[in-house]
Amino acid sequence: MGTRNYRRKTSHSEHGPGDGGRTGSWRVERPVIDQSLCIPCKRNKEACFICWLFCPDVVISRTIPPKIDLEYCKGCGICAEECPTKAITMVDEAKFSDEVKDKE
Amino acid sequence: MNKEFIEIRWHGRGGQGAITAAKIVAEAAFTSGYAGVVMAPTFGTERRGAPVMTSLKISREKIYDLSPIETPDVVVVLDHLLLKEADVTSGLKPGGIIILNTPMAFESYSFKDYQLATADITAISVEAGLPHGMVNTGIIGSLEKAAGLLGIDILLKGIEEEFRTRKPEKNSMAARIAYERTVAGG
Amino acid sequence: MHIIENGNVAAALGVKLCRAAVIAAYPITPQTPVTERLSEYVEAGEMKAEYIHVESEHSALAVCIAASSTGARTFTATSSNGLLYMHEQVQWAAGARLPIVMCVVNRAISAPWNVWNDQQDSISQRDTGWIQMYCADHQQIIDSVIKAYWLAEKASIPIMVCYDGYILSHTYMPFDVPDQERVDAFLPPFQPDYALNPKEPANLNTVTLPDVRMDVKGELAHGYMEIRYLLHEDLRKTLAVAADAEKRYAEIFGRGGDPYLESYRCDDADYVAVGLGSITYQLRVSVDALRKEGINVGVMGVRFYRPFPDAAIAKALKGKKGVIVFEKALSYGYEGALASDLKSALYEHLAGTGHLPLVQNFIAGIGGREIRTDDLTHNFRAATRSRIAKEPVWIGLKL
Amino acid sequence: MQAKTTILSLPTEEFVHPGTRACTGCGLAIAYRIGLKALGKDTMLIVPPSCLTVLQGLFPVASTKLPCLNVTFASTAAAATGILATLKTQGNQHTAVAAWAGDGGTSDIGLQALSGAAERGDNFIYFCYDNEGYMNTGVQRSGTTPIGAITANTPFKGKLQQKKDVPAIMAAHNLSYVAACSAAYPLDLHDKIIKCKDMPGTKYFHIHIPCPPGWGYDPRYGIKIGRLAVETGYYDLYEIVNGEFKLTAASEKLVEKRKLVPVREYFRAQSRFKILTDELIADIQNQIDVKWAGYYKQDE
Repeated sequence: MGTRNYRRKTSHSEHGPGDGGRTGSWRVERPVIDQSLCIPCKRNKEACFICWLFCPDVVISRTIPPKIDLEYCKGCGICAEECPTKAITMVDEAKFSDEVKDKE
Repeated sequence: MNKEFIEIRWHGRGGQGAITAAKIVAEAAFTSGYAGVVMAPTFGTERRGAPVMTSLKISREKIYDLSPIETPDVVVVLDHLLLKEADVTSGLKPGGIIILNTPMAFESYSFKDYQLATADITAISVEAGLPHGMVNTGIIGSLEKAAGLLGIDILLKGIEEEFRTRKPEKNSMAARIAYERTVAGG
Repeated sequence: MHIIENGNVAAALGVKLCRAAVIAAYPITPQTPVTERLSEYVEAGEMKAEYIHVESEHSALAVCIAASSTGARTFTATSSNGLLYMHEQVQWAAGARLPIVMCVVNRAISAPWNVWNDQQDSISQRDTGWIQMYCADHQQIIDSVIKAYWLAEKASIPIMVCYDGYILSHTYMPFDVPDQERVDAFLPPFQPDYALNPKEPANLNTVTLPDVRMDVKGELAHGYMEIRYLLHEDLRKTLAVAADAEKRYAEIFGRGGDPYLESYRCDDADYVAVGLGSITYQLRVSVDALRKEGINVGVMGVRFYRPFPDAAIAKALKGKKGVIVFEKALSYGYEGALASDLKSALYEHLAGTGHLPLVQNFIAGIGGREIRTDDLTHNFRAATRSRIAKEPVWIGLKL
Repeated sequence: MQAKTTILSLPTEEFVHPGTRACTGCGLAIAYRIGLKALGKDTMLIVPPSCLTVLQGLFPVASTKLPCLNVTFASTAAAATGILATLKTQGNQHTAVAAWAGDGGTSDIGLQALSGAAERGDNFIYFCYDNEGYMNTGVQRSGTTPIGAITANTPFKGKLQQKKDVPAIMAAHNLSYVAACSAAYPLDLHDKIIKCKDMPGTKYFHIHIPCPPGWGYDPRYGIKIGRLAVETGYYDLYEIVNGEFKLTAASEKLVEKRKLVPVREYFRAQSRFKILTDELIADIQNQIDVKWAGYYKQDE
């Protein structure tokens, strides 16, 4: 009794990734970045990052080159659609073997 | 009158201060050693000017029955016009006391089986320096004169305490004058 | 110090003494004077609290829920339809385990409109997971409010302090107002195990699954069912905590007794009247009258209705010839809720012992219908002579 | 004057974890993520039942790194009041309080509490993320569903009534700040939050949120559709600062351009509008033109 175990007696959540599981499994298509077209990669300095801005799932890093966390990327394709240089293409997941999928 | 258990019913109008008057008497009774004091206003949708009732029960022992008074020992009527609107003697014990604020002469009333006490509290209060229509402190003087419950001094003290920020001396003066001028008879 | 005031002021003074930090309320008769009085204390600087003028009762409890979740001692009060309008928040506060104290100034519920007293409002909230206390006079109101904060915060369970509208809320009588120092000694500042804050972020009361689930540290967390079970279990355990509260209160304030039941001339009684609130004090007058007639009767007020003190009740009523339940509410389509609960407790503890009393049920004072003491006495007497009816009997019904 | 947020100046700290339960391509996830960046670490959130309830995690895992109180559907703004009152008693003047509710939770069931809090002038930011329907319960009509939209409970005829103008209702409370934003313009959202953070009283944000399952489009086009709503003049980005109305960002630029994309293109991109007749589209186009003629006039 008392308040000692209070937290265990309520719906008290603490934060962490993957509440929805490994949401990368939701993906039908995978975004693939062509670094030869990607603006920050080409200029080798911080620039553009539109893919990072619009990513609903916080899976694209604001780095050179931008990296996509495939464990959680749901494959919505917004990054591909919004990329001003069409550096990102959505590729059918079926083309990647499980082995490759895990490595990425 | 049995002074172990006294029931007083107050008839006034909404806004006239019957509750405050009853509360002053209740506090004086409690201070005088009555352990049981219960004051219950009319329950419901009180509106300014409409007739209202307040029950005051005073007992030597704690009161457990909070139901309204059915057979009062005393009724206090703050406005003589209420006699036409309400059955103020309803349930009044034989020989019970009616305290009436009225500009009319004592002789113009006749209540069989009851003792009447009258005073023109409205005029007395103005004389004491209160605004016209403030009668709830003056009437306490008449009540004490007619019923002789607690002694006038403790009531005057109670009035001054209750009205400590609102003309305490004038209010107690109204009660003192009323105490002196109340006409009581059999 | 003894003062003469009405029941609503007794409640407000209790809240002030307990140093509630956030008060939210919406006007409804006959509760309004409680929170009006609190607004006076706050505006005059006599009480340090945030007073929130909400736009509904639903929001009044919402403010208390959020404030309590952030670590404040909170208070609200309501009556009747106001309580019904809060209903989902009432349930929420219990499920979130927030020690909110709320006065319910008992009033009939609509339709049709009625502003007078009965207890259908709080009885309708019986199953919400709150502790329910019922008061019979002003001393119990102020004492119950103070005890309620201690108990609520010990148990992490909200409490309704219920008292009869008008009959107690607007009636003046003397009662003792405890000293601030002693209340402070009784009731330490509210220190919740967790209060919302950015340094230690948590997400409270989100969707909780039917089954258990792993948390971020890899430990198994409860499912919805476990959380609700624990509310029930703790509510049952609160009976013991209430006894502690009563004991501590008596030590510090010199007042107290049985935490759950208030019995009058019951020990040698053959028949015992049972009820909630001020009617149980009125029944004392009937008991005295019937005793003079040679009928051995007593009366027992149930002060603690949820959690239900079933064992204490069964113990007190064991071997009585009859139990007569006087109620100001009912479970429409059956009988008074208290009568049902009593029967259940008696059956559970006394079935087969040969000491099972007969239970009869009277319904009285619905929608403020005046309860005459003579009528109570008359019906009480009749119920000691024979079984009047299987169905609950409505006292004073003019059909 | 406050410098405009750019992608490069946008704070890099994230307050939402990856792997939420939000639908693929969720517009809310974008607005929420950027909105939290503007609000910052020292913020407490209030969330009523809505898509965000699901997005921010199911017990015992939270997807958001900020403290968050889930509350009943109708009580969002009142809960903000309760938190603010407590912060005051604790002498805390720095922590921001922000409510995030959906359009149903704002325009319908939550309006009374919101109006109450706004009238009291409680100091917090209220975000209504408007995906134009009860999406979390399976796409039913709400007060802000636009005319003509098919939903699960306006299945054949579409909604027959106009969208409720909640920002106008909130502006009528004489708030210090009211803003209309879109998930397609996250930097504008960021700018506006930064701008109003220290303004007194209640601040109201209305955010247009493209919703792939509710609106009927391929998730990849979410930003494009949000942008089309603005470029057609159908949904405007603006702010009302102490009663002063001003178009912002792309909407402001449209005034200079004096050229709107025909609204038909916006409707065509979404299956929820598939039953819109040419007549109704013409009627809506006319309403837009009248509205914009007013903007142009003000600009002259």
